[in-house]
Amino acid sequence: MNPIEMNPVALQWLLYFGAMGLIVIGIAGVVLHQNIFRMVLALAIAEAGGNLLLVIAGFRFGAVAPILQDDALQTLNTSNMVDPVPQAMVLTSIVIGVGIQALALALIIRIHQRYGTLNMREVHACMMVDINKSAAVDDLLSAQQPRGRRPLPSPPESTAKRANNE
Amino acid sequence: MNSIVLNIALPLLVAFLLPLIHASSRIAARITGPLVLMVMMWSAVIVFKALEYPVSIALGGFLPPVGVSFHLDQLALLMATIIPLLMLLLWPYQYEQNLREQTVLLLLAAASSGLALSGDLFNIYVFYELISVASFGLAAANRQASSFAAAFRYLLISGLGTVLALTGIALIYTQTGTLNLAQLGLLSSRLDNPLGLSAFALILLGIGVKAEIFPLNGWVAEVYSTASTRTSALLAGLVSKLAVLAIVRILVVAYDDSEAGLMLLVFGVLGIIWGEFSAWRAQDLKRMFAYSSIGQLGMILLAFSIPGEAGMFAGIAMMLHHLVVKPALFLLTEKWNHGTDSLRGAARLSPLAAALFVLFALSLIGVPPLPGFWAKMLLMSGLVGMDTSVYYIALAVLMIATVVEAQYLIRIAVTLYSASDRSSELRLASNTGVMSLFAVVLLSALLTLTPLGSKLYHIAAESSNRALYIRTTFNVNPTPVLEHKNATQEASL
Amino acid sequence: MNFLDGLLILSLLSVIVTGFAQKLRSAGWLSSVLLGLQCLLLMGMAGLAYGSPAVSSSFSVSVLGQPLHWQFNALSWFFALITLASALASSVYAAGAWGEDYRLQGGNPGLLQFALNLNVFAMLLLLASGDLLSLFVGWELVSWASLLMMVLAGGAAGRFGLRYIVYATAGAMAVMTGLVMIFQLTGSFQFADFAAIAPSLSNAQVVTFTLLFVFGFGVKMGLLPFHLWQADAYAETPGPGAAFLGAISSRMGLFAMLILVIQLIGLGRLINIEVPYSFFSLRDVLMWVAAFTIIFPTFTAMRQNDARLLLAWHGIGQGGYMLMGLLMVNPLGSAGGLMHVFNYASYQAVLFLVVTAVIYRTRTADLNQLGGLVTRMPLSFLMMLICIIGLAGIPPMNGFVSKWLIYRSLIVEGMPLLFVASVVGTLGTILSVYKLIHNTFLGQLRLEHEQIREVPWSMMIPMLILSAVVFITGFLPGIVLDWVASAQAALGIPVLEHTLGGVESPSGNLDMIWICSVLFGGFAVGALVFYSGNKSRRVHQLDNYAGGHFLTADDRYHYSNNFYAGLMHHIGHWYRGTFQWLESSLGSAISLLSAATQMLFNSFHPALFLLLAATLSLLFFAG
Amino acid sequence: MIWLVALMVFIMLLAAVSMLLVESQVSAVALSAAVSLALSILFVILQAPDVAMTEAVVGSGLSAIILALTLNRIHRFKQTTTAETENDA
Amino acid sequence: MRNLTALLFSGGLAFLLMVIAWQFTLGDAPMLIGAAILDNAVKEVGAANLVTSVVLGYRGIDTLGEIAILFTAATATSMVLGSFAMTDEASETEQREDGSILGSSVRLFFPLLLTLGLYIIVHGHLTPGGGFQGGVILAGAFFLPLLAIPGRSINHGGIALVEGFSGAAFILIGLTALFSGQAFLQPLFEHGVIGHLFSAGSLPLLYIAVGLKVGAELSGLLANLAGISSHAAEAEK
Repeated sequence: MNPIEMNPVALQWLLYFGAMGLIVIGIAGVVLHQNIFRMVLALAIAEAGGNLLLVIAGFRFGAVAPILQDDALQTLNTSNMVDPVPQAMVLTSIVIGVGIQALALALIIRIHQRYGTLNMREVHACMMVDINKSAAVDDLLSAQQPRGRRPLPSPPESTAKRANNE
Repeated sequence: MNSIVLNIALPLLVAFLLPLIHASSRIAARITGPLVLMVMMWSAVIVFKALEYPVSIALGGFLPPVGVSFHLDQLALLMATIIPLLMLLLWPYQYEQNLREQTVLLLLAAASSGLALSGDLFNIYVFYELISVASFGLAAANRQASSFAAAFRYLLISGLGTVLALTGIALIYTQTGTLNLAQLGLLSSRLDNPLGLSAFALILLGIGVKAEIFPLNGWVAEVYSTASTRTSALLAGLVSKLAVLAIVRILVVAYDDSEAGLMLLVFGVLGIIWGEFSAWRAQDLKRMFAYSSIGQLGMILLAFSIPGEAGMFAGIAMMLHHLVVKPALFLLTEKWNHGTDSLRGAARLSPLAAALFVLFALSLIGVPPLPGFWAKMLLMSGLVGMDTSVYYIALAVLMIATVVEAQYLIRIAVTLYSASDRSSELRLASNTGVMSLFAVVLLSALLTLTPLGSKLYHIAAESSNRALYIRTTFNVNPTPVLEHKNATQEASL
Repeated sequence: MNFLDGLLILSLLSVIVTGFAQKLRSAGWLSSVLLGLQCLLLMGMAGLAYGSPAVSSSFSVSVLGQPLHWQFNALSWFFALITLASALASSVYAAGAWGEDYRLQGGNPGLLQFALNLNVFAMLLLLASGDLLSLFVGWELVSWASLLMMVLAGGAAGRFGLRYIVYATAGAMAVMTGLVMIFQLTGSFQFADFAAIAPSLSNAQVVTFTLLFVFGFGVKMGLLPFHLWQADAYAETPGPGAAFLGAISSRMGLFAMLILVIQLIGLGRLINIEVPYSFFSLRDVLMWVAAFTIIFPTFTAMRQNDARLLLAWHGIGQGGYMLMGLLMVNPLGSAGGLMHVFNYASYQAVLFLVVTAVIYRTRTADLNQLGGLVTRMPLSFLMMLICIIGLAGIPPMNGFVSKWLIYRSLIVEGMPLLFVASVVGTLGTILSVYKLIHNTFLGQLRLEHEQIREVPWSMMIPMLILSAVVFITGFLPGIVLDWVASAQAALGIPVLEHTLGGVESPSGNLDMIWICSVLFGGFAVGALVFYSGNKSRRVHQLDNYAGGHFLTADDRYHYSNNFYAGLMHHIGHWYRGTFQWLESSLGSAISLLSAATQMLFNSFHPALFLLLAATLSLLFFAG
Repeated sequence: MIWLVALMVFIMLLAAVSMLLVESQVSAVALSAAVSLALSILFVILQAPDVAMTEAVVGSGLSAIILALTLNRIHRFKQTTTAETENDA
Repeated sequence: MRNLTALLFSGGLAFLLMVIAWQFTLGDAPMLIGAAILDNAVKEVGAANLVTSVVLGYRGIDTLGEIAILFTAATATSMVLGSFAMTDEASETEQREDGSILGSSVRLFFPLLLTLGLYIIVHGHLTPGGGFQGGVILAGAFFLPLLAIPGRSINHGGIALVEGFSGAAFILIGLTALFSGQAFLQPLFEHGVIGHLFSAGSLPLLYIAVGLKVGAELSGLLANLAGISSHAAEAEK
């Protein structure tokens, strides 16, 4: 299917918008989501965007796939071909993406099994509690801790009353 | 000269076969790991000795710009020898033989040697990814809930870094059409525009995750305090240095005379501030050393941001010094991992460990006779040598950071040596053996300071010499005479 | 193998020997013998003090291409003499009865001797430095060795030692920056190279160098804004250690500043650098810093109730005199400054030792719990009397000579306001010193101190010798002035013509022999009248009556509590503790900043920071 | 031809965005498979058959299976097709 | 607030990336090493599929790194999920009865998938696809019966065997090139006629090794993720 000549600017605008869009959606997905499962999904999208960008780097108008088929086998002309190197690179980076994704999902299963939640905020909180417990240290920034050496002054009557009837 | 590839092929081969070796006989599996590391060290030392000038190896027999090439200069081979040495020291000997952790360690060894030697941009990216996945595995190795969570968060940040690095490489490829570092050097005029610099920025952020660059080091404290001490010693000591080395090699060869170095400076300074000030507040030793390693890496980045030999020399000196001191300090936290105030009076129980801590702390701060001082002085003379206001600000930040660092390290030393009532449960730090090994290395560096200094200067001069790098790669069969043909002949390629 | 090599090797040897011999009971005497030998070796080099050329050591190490070598000149000999003398005195003091008592109370006298020897070795290394690099190496060793001495007592001493380290490292970093800048300018660390390019330095460079070095070394000397650490740290150091540190340790900062600021950069450059929008020159600024360093600590000393703290605050104050003296062009002033180093070391060491003796006997240094010890410890009283006369700067003692020189040169150089400031400082000294001797020795003896006896001879002898030195050098200042003159020559500043009795120079002459003999004549007449008449009869203190009442033992006729209440009523409101407030605000600023930095590390989702970094760096480059 | 590219890009971006916004996990996994499928078709158009095949097999095949398996392990979602009960998103 | 900044900055990032992308022109790839490879790939490597000649010939070390990454991911996953098999969870759900339709269709599919996978692997150097794609299909083929027929367990020992040997084979082929004087991972043997099955020297062998390794690894990975306990797992516990 040799591509008929179409206006290149639209194609360029489309493809690059697609690639960059995927990357940004991926990164935004990871940053915005609280659920760690969704983050892994978004990461996969970002990886896919990166791969598309790489393949676009090797594309040439009117070029044919870098595989010698039937008639090309005899003539062995490889001049009008797309650049094979980015394709080789993308092969590797797709499999890297899947490798990382598999490990991430294994960790998610374990986290869910141990902490029982998938929300990053709770996972972080539980982790910090564990770290502080293992280091036998009480975290300075946690709310229960009184600031500095002096214990917190007891709340005045009004707030105490309001607190316990809340 | 080609035998250096064994440093990558052999550990991979043994790692692939380890499950089978383990199935056949447990004892064989137990000793194969250290054996392989020794062979790696031996082969690296041979090549290191036989090398007078840099050599480039074409992998797969295809000449560099087309095929992947390894660039063997003294810096790369120095790292190639240090990697197996340090892993031998930090090998989990007495732990119950976790087969999978050993395989991952071997893979880490192969990948680190690959990263140190590689001369191809995408090859660096693949080996960097291999190191990342191996370090995720190691971070999650001791199977506690918090280490899984820390490993996951680390994986997430590193995954995003991978995406950025990939886009960076794609941008560079679209601009220059090549992946070989030497050829990128030749075409660096094309990379010198904002587009090239933003590609470098993306790669810097991508690889910076492991080099604990300022905004991306949220994972450092979590992973180092949940992983086992040997893993965190390995990650903090060795792997972060390799990531910095990869960035510096790209910077030196492809982006030599542009203000990409300035970006390194900014990240270095921010890293120092963030690392040292957080360490000041840290309450337990592991997190304190994690934050202090961020600070130290900020200093190393600062050193490498100085263009030319002075910067490279200071950077390598700081890097090697941190490589010796930090793993030793982390080994200390194996027994002393509770809060700092529970360490009161620990010196009476284990005097050797306390004395070693004071020695390493003084060297880290930079007290004269110890090598840490000479490394920091090189860095300062490099910064002052630049004589521009940005570098003076960096110098001021470095000074303040050192004062803060002195305060929290000596605070620990004073607690160690202060009197304490209940000193029963602090057991003797059993593995002072390995730590005293590090101390011996530190003191021997002190005694042989001048020859070591001149050797490092030679390494720095060679590795910061961009023209030499390009000439080596494109004369795959280097003429025996040291001075090569002039660069114009290469431009014809 | 000349005397200098011998001295350095012996000093290193004594550090190693005392290091291993800590547990030995006679470790004290061993270290005293070793220090004595070092003094003899120093005497061997006495020629330096009388004009013979500098002795350079045969050792020389070259590190990273920079040679380090060591040499002694008259200035370093002069400082080494003070160091070794006060070290020997404290070592003998600690070796004797005091050491036993210290061991009984859980201390480790062997460790104290080791720390003493380590400090001496570090100071000798610093004094013998032949180039900037060895100067800095020596400097760092001195500051870390004195940390070891300070934290021996443990507990609160640890906290004060930590505070000292923060100041010391900040100072060291400033000095290191200065040295590295010099290295960039001259390409080498030699004194000669820096001296060669010093005249060609621009004003801005001179100001940066001076500020860096004055800040760097001033921290150790306890110049005004950085003086808070010294008093507490020295007060907490065990007795003889405090005497040694108080006497000489902070003068190392002065020595290093002399070499760098006075000898290499030169006073001339400082004088003609105008501070903008004011009629001060850079030197005047430093002089005023020195003046305030005299006034503030001395008046703080007056309010102290702990004898050791009172003396430690004085240490900071007297440092101001030395700096003020050395910042003056005419030889009178610089000679006064240098001599004050010697004088101050001598009587400060004795004062600390006497206070330790009082603590040894009465177990307390609180001035409100003491009184009337003159009847039980007459000799200690005599020595404290001699030394507070020296500290206050009153004729028969050597303190007067150096203060006179400084005042005289202030007048000769036309700085009346500074003269008034230093006189106010001296007033403060006299007031606080009188409080010291009155509250401990004069007044009514307390019941619990009835059985107190004089301190044993092993502690008495060092005090006796040193106070004898104070008196003799006061009577014949020429001895010290010879050494001072050769030190001035070594520094390359104009030398003071002097005689055995005092000073014979166009801008003023002084003959102490004549003054002292007249004074003693007067004493002799008074003693004659007293003893010839001799109608008096010795009675017990309480065996008399006042205002018709018989004195009873349990009520206090001795006014010592809150001694200067009246004076404080007037000037009390000036004590706002501005420097304490400054220091604590700096500390809380740092802890606030570190809490903020930890916010980044505690954020539950760090990926946001990666996004920010990516966008901003792209903006920076692609923009 | 251009409209095919436009369609694929539009599907890809739509699937990606909706994957982030959609409530249920299972449909998110399905959408991620859709994104990778659209991407592999794009690769075919860009004359990169190798990459298209890998993307199809690995992207929509393997990663979809892994994600589904993890969901299975996490949510123990029932065989019945009732809507997601756990509001764990 | 956090989401707002995230949205703002990701919009900024998108804009900046588009600005960067806009400076390229699609289609005029600089073709520096691409052209060099296109010109002499057929001569030097002799594979019909030029991408394979790049993947295994010119950039063989990348593929080695690639396999190592997959191997590390699989090992790390088994390390993380090692002893946490599905069995302890399966107790509370009733044992799934043997769905006959599912079971029989799986038995039908298995050989088809197997041949498809092997075909793709073997023809890696001729047609698009190769070791990775074929390996994944093989993994799917092995994993399908496990899903369909409950109680069927995977024998990890066998998988580890295949995985180990195929990985070792890949490296050993590379090392034989090294020890026979050429560089590491240099394509061996003569190229044969282009387009035929036995052409492009050692490339097919390499791709078969890659295919088997990826197949074995991923089936082990999938089994781990699915929590299907295996004989070897019990042995190791």
